[in-house]
Amino acid sequence: MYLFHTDEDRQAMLKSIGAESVDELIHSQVPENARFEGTLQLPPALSEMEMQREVERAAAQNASAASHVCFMGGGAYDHFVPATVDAIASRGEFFTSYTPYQAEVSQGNLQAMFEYETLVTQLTGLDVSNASLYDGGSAAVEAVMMALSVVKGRNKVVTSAAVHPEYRQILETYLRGLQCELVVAPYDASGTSSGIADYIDDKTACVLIQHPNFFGRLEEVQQIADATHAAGALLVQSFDPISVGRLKRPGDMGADIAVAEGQGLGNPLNFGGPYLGIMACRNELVRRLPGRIAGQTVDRRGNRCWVLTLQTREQHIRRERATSNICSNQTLLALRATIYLSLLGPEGLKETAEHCLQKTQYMQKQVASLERFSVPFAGPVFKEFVVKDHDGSVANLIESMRGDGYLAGVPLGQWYPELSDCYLIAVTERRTRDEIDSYCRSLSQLTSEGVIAGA
Amino acid sequence: MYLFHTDEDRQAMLKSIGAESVDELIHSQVPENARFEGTLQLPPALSEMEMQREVERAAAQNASAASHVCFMGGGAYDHFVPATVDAIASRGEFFTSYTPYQAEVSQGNLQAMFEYETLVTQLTGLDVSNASLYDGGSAAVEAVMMALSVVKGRNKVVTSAAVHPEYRQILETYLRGLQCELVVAPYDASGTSSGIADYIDDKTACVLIQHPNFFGRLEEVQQIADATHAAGALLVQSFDPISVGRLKRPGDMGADIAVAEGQGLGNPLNFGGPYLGIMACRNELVRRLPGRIAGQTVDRRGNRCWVLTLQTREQHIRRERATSNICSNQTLLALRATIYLSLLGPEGLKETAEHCLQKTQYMQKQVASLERFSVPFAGPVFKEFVVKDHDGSVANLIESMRGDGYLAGVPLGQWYPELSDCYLIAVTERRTRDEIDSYCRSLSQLTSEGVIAGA
Amino acid sequence: QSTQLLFELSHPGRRAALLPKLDPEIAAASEPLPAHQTNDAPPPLPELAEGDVVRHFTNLSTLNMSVDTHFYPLGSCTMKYNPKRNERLASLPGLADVHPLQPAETIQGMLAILYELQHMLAEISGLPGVSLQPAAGAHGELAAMMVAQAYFAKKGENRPIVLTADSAHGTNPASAAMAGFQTKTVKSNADGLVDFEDLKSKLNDQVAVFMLTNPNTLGLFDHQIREITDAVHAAGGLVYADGANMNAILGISRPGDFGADMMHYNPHKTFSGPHGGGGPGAGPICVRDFLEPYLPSPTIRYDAEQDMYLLDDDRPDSIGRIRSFFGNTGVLLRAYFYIRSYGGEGLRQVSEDAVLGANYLLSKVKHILHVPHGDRCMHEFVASASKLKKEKGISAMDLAKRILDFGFHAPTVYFPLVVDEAVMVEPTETESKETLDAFAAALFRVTEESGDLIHDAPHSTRVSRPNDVAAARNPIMRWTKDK
Amino acid sequence: QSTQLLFELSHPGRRAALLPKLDPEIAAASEPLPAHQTNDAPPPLPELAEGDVVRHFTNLSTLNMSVDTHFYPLGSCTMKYNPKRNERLASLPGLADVHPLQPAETIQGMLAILYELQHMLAEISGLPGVSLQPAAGAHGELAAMMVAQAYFAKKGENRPIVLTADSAHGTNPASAAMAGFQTKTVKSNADGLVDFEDLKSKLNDQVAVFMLTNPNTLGLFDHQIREITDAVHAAGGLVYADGANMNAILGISRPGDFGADMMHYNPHKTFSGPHGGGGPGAGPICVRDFLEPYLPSPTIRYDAEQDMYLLDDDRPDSIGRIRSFFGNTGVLLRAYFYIRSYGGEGLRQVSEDAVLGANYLLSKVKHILHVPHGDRCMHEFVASASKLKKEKGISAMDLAKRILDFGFHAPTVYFPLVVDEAVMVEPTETESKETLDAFAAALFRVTEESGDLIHDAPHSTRVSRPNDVAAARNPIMRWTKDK
Repeated sequence: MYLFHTDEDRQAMLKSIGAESVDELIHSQVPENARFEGTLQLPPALSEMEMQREVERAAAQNASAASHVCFMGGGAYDHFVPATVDAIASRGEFFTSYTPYQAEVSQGNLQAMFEYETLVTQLTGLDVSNASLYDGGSAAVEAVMMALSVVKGRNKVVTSAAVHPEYRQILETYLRGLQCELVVAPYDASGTSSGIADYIDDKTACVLIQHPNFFGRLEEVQQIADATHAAGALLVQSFDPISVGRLKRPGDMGADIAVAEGQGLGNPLNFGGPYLGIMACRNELVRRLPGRIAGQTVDRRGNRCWVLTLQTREQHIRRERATSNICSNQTLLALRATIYLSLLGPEGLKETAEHCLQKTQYMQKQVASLERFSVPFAGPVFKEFVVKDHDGSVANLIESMRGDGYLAGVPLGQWYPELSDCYLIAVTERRTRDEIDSYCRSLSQLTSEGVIAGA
Repeated sequence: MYLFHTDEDRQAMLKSIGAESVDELIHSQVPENARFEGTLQLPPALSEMEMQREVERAAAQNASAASHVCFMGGGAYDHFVPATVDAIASRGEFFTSYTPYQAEVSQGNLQAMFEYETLVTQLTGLDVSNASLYDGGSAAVEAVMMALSVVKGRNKVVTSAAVHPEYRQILETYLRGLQCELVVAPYDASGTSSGIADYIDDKTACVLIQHPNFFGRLEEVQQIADATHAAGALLVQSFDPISVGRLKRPGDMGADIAVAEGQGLGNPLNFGGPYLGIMACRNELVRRLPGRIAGQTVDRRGNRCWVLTLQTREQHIRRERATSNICSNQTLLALRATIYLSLLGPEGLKETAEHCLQKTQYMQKQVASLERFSVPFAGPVFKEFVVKDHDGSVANLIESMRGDGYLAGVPLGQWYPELSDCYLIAVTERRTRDEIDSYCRSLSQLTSEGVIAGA
Repeated sequence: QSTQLLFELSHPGRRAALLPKLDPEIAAASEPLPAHQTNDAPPPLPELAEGDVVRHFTNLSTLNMSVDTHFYPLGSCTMKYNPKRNERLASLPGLADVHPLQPAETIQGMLAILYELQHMLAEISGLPGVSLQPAAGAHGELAAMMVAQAYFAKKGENRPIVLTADSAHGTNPASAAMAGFQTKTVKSNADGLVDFEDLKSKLNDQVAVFMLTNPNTLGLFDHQIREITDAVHAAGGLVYADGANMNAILGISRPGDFGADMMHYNPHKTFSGPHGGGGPGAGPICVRDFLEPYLPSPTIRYDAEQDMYLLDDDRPDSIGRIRSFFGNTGVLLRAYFYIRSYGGEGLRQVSEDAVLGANYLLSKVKHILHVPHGDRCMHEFVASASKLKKEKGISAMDLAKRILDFGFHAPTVYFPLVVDEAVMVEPTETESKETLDAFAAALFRVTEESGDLIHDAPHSTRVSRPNDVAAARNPIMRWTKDK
Repeated sequence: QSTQLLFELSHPGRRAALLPKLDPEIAAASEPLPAHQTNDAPPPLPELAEGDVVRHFTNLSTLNMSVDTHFYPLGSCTMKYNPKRNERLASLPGLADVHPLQPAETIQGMLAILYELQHMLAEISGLPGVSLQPAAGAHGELAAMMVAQAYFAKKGENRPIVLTADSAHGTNPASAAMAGFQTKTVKSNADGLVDFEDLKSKLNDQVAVFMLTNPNTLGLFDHQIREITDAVHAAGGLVYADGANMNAILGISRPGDFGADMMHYNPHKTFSGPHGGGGPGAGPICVRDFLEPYLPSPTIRYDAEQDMYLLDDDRPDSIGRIRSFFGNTGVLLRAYFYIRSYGGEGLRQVSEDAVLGANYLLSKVKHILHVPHGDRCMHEFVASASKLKKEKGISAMDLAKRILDFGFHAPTVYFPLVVDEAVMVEPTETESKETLDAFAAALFRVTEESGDLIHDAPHSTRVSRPNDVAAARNPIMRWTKDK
């Protein structure tokens, strides 16, 4: 336990207070009819040694990207996390401080936030960034909410079936209580959103797309942006922050707001969280930007320094009229992303993107060459692609491949009934040729029940 | 790689130097007949990602106290290391600083050294401690060397066969070049050094014992100290720093110099190093104490502060007349021990010792109750005991037990031919009753070839 | 050390991370992307060596105060000691490297922990339905408001209004608004508690939820809490309890028992998840049984037949998904480790010591500053600098700035809004009596100091008071070459 | 924050680490120890809470300068960047949790790495016999002197003398003395190199070893190194090379090639093992083939028949064991990771950049301070403040203290002894040109400052200059209640 007071301390403190007992203190506040008189029924206290043992045992029951070769993606990726990220972000001064309400003793966090925001503008090609949101999915939804509040008098949101299905689910949840219409444009035969323009009209406040999309396919963002803007709406693009090492940035293709899941930038998979919601927008939209923002100013001695700024947008000032309800954000993950991007630099980011791109293409070709499998969506992909199994169940395949040491991919049937014989393979820079080749050998030995022959 | 200079930098620097090339710089210094003109034949450079993979693979080939339940001791123990120790000792300011030559910017290290030294005096019951030596073995030998230099005109060193055999080997190595006689008193039927007094005479400069000894048995230190002092010699006691949670301290039983292996105080097993050599002595001996010492003083403003002190003992001042040749020591491990002891406090140390003591006794009884095994040395033990296998080879037993998930113990035959059917079992506070009972069940199922029946 | 920005340290051509060479056969398989999709150059990130990065951020960190380095009595934020063991445990590869879309049968260890955490949170709150999904306290509030909406929609009741207390965190009204509710404010009475008459006057069949914080942001436990919750229920509404102050009542009082129907936890506060410079937090919510069907999906259930833990998203009345993947697992795991470290009796001791520490500090501070709401509190209290301001021109902000010079983080100031020149102090249970004494002594010294010394404070920090107004008027939100 | 000692923070009854309750059946099996063996109370260690411990040491750490935070041009110590990746790798459970007495078949991964490291060190030094056992550079020197002794003993030669250079580290004569040798000093000539005539006059059949450092502690590579080593060999002696300065010559010159028979490495310097506030280091030694049999035991060999790596201690001519267990494995692993990160060409680039950086800084510093030994150097150089001292009363110590105020660690001062008011600067290859420029500029500013400002320096540190004399005269080496 982490307590400080001995019984002697407690007595001394009670004496100073002028109370007989802690119970007296509590009873003076908590009325009898609100007291809990029992003992909480929780497992008994564990020493560190016992807990280490117990948690290690539970952890050992999980498969993971550490125990298996991970080809799973779908919005969370097994990118390499340099040791430097852990070493620095774990420093107590970062780890155990809070929101920089007292700027004078929070310059470390504030400067790192300012650096993060600048890096995000560099990644997105947009003007301003906030200091982070919860995750890629809620960032996408916050962007839509932001667009709805900016584009007055419109209540229609258009998105694509090739946007992350969970992001669309969150959007549905958020929009349910509001008077808004959500339209989902289907993906086309090549797995892209080429037909989305047909759904955009003069009631449309914003269009939400993902590029590279959920199937790993590249969208024609500039065309969609043109159609969106022509209709007087705003374009929100969810993007992959690694992809812009090679691909054009959202701001360069006409997106008004860019959002992303920043997990891949130096953050572990962590079974889905905490993750990092990235958001950037054009200058004109800044006063509608949700979340914390660090800005530059000078102190009384004229030194450059950093503060939380534009706080009048925020809930603690503006209450129900705030741009969002966000209080805590993901500063620590933003810090990790900042360290990660500092280590990579432009060339490192480019090479990482190149690895993802080329290894994915290589693997796609290998898999497509197997008789039993095909690649249903033709055309360029980045880091992810869809495989169709013509024979057997995807769940069995995944299970069997796990026996061979792989987290084989993400089945698509849970979100796309029409793709129930398909799954998504992600190939990050961590995957080696040997791992890819071995995976394909295992695939080629699958029987129709999914079991690996001879295994 | 960790380099900073780009080719442009290099050119700019060369220009400032007034050299054409780095080769020119080198050639101006290194004569042609001393140049290496080839390329070092080393494996090619690895990126962090590649090295992580490769080293993980090598590490996975080792059994360890992480993969197996560890009952091995013999001078290195699987004690629990609280997470706090790692978290703090890994801070860059501790990790990447050096010997505090500039006291003003090294107060963190100096104060921690001073705290360590104080803790060591508290553990030993002696007056002064240095800031660490290499390990328990070389500390024991340095203590003997120190005694030889203090007790003038004597050149005999008496030790016991129940002292760690490797420590005795080091002693032999160190004494070989000097004009000294080393006498090893045998252990008695109960595995202690009861007869050592017979070997102490007026030529004896010092006596080196270990308590608890290598077999885990308790020595009669006070009696040995009396005999040693009666002969005008000094007593060096190697002790277990955990043991003094329950056992009397060296200084309380008459030892003049105490040494210990400090690995168990918050340091990982690390296949034998770096470890922590602990040494403390009586006040009168301080000017012969080897190694760095931090002392208290005041700065010019009168503030209490810390410095390296008594440096005139040291090699960089005294050169060939120094008390030792030590330059780098084990500050980081001493820091870890300091953090560890701060976390334990007196009660924590006592409880840890109690766990070792009681679990060892419990296990000793369990093993002794098995028909095939016996405990050759009767009497109290701390944390370790000797088991005799009446049937079968110890090496086979160890191997078979490994198959059941145990690092079963340390065979004694390598040092004690007469004990080739014996091995040493260590039981730290980490071992649970369940682990002990399961171990004994596995033992009871051993066949005479060592293989576990039915396994 | 310098406070140059990363971008100013950048040096063309310098590199830290290197990647392996691409296998030639892989490169050979690669086809060029359409030119209009690719950039001409990668984003203009800074170019640094690894040593640059380490030194830069290591030095930056030392410009922060933090729990690891300083007493941090930031009211309402529960800046307690963050156990290092929890970091080590949460980093175990079998936890940290689990992909969020892995099939349930591959993550039984993970799900077992989270399932057990659901039970623990239910037990501590007295509310049986649990969703671990919300990513932060405010996110939990939002989710709960959506639950209320779904509940009333299902019941066919139109209740567009949410009441919030005037002493509440700004997140309460903001979350209600985001869920589509109109908000109305309930006043505090002279004792700093809910003005029951005002509440009753606003309760009607339009009101869906009354959001309250108990103990409230003044650190006071509402004496009439049962009467309040009964009144809300009588009007057909639901009670939402903001869990920000749970550190005061673990094992002492349960929101479910005093009439709350829904609540969130802030595990980074109550259960010691590190605050990380602003986050991540998490915002698990607990609700009464009849609200359980509306909780976000997925939840974790145990299937006895298969003897397996499952992620359950087949919940037709659920409001649906409110974030991607499962939740802020890393933060939740730390909460689990924390609860396991204490057990039931230990958790009550946590709150008792938190209450004791706050009352002890209050007993000292009340001789220094006016404390408007009596001399008893729960885990925190709110003093007022308004007398000091009137008499000596020293504001709560001045006090906050000057206390930094004494090696203490400042209390929260200007919150809650119901106290003039508020100074909100939360010492937590993980600070010694010696530290509380030293803080009170420093506070006393500050109030005795000259105005000049204080107005210019802090004096010992790297930067003095920043010009916030200039920052907001002409916002500079990213580095550019010429600034 | 305070600089109270742990002992002053101690509070009776406070606790951090707790142990599990002992199983009652275990306790029942326990018999009491003899009363004269047990203490009445455990040692009087300080009593602290976990939060105390964390805050205390975290704050203590910030009182240090370090490579992670500051430029640290401490000559002769090679304070280069310590890669974080090496820490992560060395902490892998399959490495860090290996018991030193495990049978060889259970640690093949570990032994394979160490065996490969033996080969790497042999390749880099040009000396084929390797012992990884010594725990530090000085320990390696001692081991090598014992090897020399064993070698000559086996040959039946009585050679009681070891020659050391006057510019050598103090460890050289101290190590030779510990091995039982008499030491004699060889002078430096006006160029700072070995005075060949003096050496020759001292070489005879009594001399076992000449210990030299090349490049030497002035950062100079001896032009006559081959002549020197030939002369020693001609006199029947051995040449020992102190490896402290290997960072200058990786892939550029090999001690084995220029005539050294034995050498040690300082992996914590050359191969970036972190310095840890003073250690741990390691001191692996390499020797010529005819000395290999005398190396300490065990060494690692590969047994082709069994296809296994083995710890070999069946080596009858070995000097025996010089420390417990295998060696400072944790430090050696980091050296291995470091070498693997660079490869052969990379290592040469390391030394080239180290030499380039030192010469660049020399080209700036020589306009500020007198540099007695020319305007070329290897990886470090030694300037002299003697003119400054004569003219302005500013000593090397004053310079060192004042430079701290500029955010730089000081160079080594007063070493080597052959230079008056020596200022020994080693920038290493992991510092940018910008940093070297800033350091030179600061040094220049210091030399222009008033004496008073400098004599009282440092001004910006927590403590000013400590009274060393008082510390040594009346040594206080532990805390006691009344001090």
